[in-house]
Amino acid sequence: MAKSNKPIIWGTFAAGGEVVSLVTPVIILLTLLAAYGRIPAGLSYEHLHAFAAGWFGKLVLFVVVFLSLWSQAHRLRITCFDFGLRADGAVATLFYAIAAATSVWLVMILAKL
Amino acid sequence: METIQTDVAIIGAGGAGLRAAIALAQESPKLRIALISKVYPMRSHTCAAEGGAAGVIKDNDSFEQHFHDTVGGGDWLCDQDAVDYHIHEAPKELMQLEHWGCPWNREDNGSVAVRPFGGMKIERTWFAADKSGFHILHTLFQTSLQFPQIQRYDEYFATDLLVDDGRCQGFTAIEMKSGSMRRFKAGAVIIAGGGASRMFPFNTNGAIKTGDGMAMAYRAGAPLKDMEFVQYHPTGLPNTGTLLTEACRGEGGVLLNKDNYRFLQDYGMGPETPKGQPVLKTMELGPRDRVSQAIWGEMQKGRAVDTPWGKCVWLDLRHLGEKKINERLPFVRDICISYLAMDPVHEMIPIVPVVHYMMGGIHTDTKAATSLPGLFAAGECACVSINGANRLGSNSLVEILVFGRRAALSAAEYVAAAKPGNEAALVAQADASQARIDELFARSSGTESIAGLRKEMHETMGDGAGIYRTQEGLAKTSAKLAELRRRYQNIKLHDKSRVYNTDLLTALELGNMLDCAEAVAVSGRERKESRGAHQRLDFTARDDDKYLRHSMAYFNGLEPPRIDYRDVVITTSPPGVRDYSGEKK
Amino acid sequence: MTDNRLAARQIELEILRYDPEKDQEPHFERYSVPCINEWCVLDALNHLKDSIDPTLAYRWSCHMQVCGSCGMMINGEPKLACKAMLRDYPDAVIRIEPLAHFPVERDLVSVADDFMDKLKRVKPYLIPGKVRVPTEGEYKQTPAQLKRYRQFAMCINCMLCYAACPEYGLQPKFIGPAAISLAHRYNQDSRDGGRDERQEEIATNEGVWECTFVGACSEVCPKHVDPAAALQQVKVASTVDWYLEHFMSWVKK
Amino acid sequence: MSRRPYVREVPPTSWYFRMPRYMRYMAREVTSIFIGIYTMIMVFGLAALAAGPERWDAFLKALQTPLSLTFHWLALAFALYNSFTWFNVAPKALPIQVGEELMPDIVVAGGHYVVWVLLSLFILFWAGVF
Ligand SMILES: Cc1cc2nc3c(=O)[nH]c(=O)nc-3n(C[C@H](O)[C@H](O)[C@H](O)COP(=O)(O)OP(=O)(O)OC[C@H]3O[C@@H](n4cnc5c(N)ncnc54)[C@H](O)[C@@H]3O)c2cc1C
Ligand code: SF4
Ligand code: F3S
Ligand code: FES
Repeated sequence: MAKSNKPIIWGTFAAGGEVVSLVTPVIILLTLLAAYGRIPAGLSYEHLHAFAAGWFGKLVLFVVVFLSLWSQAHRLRITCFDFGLRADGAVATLFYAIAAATSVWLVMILAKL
Repeated sequence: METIQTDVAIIGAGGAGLRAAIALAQESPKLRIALISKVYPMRSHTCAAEGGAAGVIKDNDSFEQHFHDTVGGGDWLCDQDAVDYHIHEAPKELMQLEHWGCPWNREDNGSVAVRPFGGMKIERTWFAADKSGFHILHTLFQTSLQFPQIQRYDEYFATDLLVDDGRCQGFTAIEMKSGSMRRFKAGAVIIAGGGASRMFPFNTNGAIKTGDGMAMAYRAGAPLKDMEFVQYHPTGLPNTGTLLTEACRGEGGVLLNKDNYRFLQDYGMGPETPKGQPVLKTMELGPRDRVSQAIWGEMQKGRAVDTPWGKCVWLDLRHLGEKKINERLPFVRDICISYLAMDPVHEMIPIVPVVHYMMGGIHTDTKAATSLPGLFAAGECACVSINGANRLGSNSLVEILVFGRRAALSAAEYVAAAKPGNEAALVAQADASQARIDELFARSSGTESIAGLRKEMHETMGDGAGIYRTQEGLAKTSAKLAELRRRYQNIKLHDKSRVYNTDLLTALELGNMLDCAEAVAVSGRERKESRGAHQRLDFTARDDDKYLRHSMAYFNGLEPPRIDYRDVVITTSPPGVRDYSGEKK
Repeated sequence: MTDNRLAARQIELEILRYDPEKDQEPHFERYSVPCINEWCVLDALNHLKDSIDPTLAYRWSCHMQVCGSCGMMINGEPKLACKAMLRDYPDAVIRIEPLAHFPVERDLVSVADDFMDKLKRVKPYLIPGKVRVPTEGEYKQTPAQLKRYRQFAMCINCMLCYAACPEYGLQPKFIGPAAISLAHRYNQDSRDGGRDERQEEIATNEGVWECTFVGACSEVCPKHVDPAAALQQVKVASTVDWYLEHFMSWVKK
Repeated sequence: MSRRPYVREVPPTSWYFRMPRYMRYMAREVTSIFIGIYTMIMVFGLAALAAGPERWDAFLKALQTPLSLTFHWLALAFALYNSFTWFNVAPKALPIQVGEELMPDIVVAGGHYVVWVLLSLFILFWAGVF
């Protein structure tokens, strides 16, 4: 039996897991504030755009979103398996393809900012 | 019946059996090895040993000291040539285990650490926390997995040896999962079947320790030696018999009677040592037989503690403190909490002496050969006479290694010269063995229950063959056992399914225990002296003139065994006085 | 000594019975067994076998939580029967089944072949890094180095973790918690140099990658081996390996 | 003499009802659905940001629908659950040994909580909530 190639995704899963655990709750909290119309100063267009346009902002956004994408894709794959969807190959292809496509899109967005 | 052909077959995959198998695989790589065990190897009772294994390695120690501790501890009933071999091989074997990965405790500089043990003048016990036997067994088992020559037959129950032409040439065994019998045809057979303490009502042994190996050899004509010497361990839990390791006392635990008095000083093991600072070979670190006998003495004098489980004395660990107990004796704490619902950090532990170890067993010479050609034996089932009348704690985990390997070397040598056997005669014997089992299944007239007979055996062994014995008690027990062995011929099997039939296996085990038990009682009845673990109220002194000899019990069908004697081998240490009174001397 | 400990109790044992020579499939049977509160479940079974039904088959030996024979499902949880104390089961009925996820040989006896094969596959023995012969003395190993693997060496092979791990139940090819933990035990040993060989078995899809970190294995382990931790550590190390091998092969060469 | 080991199949779609601990595990698994969707929302948000102020405002508006509110509350709950389970098990993957002793799990897990609180406060501060 050959060694597995799963580490390539698992690496992003583990790193993503750490990042997501640390920052996602607070980002969702901010989104909720915005959703209630109490948009904090930092989320105004000017502020956020200025942040996202800088190289540091781009880097942070890329790392957070990219890792989150891949780690959730990987976890969704396992979740499907655990719920009894046994077409693991197809499921994996689907989620990883979405993650890959979104990653490309993300890069394009960041490039435009 | 299917036949399994092999060069060397080993019955028993505990410490001794596994060590033998590895030695064969490494040192005679061409041989085929069959390793048979009624439980998966790592379930063998070696896993229960807690304290450790003795071997000289530190600079302050010497072979002479290990030799003298062992021979004196055995009340001079040891064969000194065997002891000599044992102590010299001991450090090599323990070092070999280290090289196989055994997680021995270490000193800060990375070398192996040793701890003190009862009856030893110098600390020389290698240990792996309070799980030494467990780690030894798993290290051996896991190491054995790398040798393809070792063919394992797990959960096979050996029933009878096959002997023709005066030589042992194999045995029959039941494959437990199917219930079918197999014939193992082997150039040589090594028995490493472990002890037999389950014949007593109250013991530290696992359910598998029913003396099957001893009984098989005994029935095939090999004598059982020194069977009257049964070791009581001083500190067992009064309800389950679970052992609390000697390391409890090695680490500084003390024994108290109901007046909170350290009574060992009244039994020649004083003077009292400061609490928590044990002194070797003194007080709580006296040998097992003496300490157990002292506890019995307190009970007789009415100074024991009454508990719901009967008379006990206290083992007090409280002064060691929670940290030390967790560090050094974590398992002891777990066991007390589980089985007594009490925590030794805060409460004293009630303890009683429990049957622990059989010094006696299949007679072997220093090469682990029995008196039946082609049959070798090692481990607790064998009696190579390094333990004499009382085993020192931490000698037997070494014995299983040293003599496990020794048996392998002898067997390999023997196989090289073995002649082919008479096939027809062996097949006929195997068929007879099968017929015996089939008859049990077919029998509808049986009236005796297995559990019932076992209970009666337990009662009579406890009554007549306990810590202190008398002529009358031993005679009564011998007679009772003869009766039970006759009644055993009429037992009834309830379970008639062949698959994993534990009813059948317990029946066979009971038969084996009864055979061994009778050897214990009759050998004891004939030994009219007190020595080591064999203490008689009617003959309180040691009698070297008459009994500085090994007793040899020969199987005699349904009749009681014939007892014979054999001289003890004495090389350098003439019989002396066993002194455990600190530095008083 | 306070003593409701010794209180007598009547307990209903509901036991899964299966005799392949008679039964098409397993069924429950109920026994009323007189017990003592300070007993463990194994004591109750032994009493049942001795005085009520001698045909019941189950494994046990040490009665001290170390041989690993007596694993069974007790009220749905994988437990050692000799560690499951009756006082912790206040209900009148206790339900006992053979270990989950293993085929039933008979009654409470499960088929352990699969575990034994897997154990052997992961090479759980010392493959020395620098070979030394015993006459040269011991490999030096400091207490700190000992500590790095000792916990993983405590496994008694009781297979409770396999009965708890749902991924093993769903995918029986999974090498499983105990075997991988034992491989890890040797990988972590300062004397060992066999990690590469073991990785061939455990860094595979059937190996550690079948584990989704459910963590049930560690919750049921009676010896605090914490197999879940071992498996995560193996995953981290295998991932580092993979990245080194594929993206930074020059590091090694 | 007939062995006939009986195999009890594990029901592939309902096994997790068997034990509470399996339900807890599945709850952790389910968090990935919410966090996954939320990640996509983030990407859409960024796209809106890149597309200019009107699109950004439209995005913020879209967040105010009841469906979005419900989702975000749920997402927050699941994300918290995810974070806590992650922190609690994090020590297992990377044991840290100081001298002889292994760092107790509680220290490593506790460290995670501390970092999490500080980081969250920092982000809130940065976003101008205080
Ligand atoms: C609780 C306890 C603590 C101990 N502590 C120490 C200690 O600290 N230091 C020390 O030196 N000693 C100690 N001892 C003693 C020591 O552990 C044993 O004497 C030793 O382990 C025996 O090993 P063995 O290989 O001979 O037998 P075992 O390990 O008992 O193995 C016997 C083997 O024979 C097999 N077998 C038996 N009958 C059959 C059959 N009919 N068919 C097939 N196979 C069969 C079994 O399956 C098993 O594999 C302790 C003993 C106990 C009980
Ligand atoms: S890891 Fe724990 S539960 Fe699993 S087999 Fe080992 S001791 Fe048993
Ligand atoms: S329960 Fe199973 S999935 Fe992994 S963490 Fe334990 S092996
Ligand atoms: S009987 Fe040995 S672990 Fe329970």
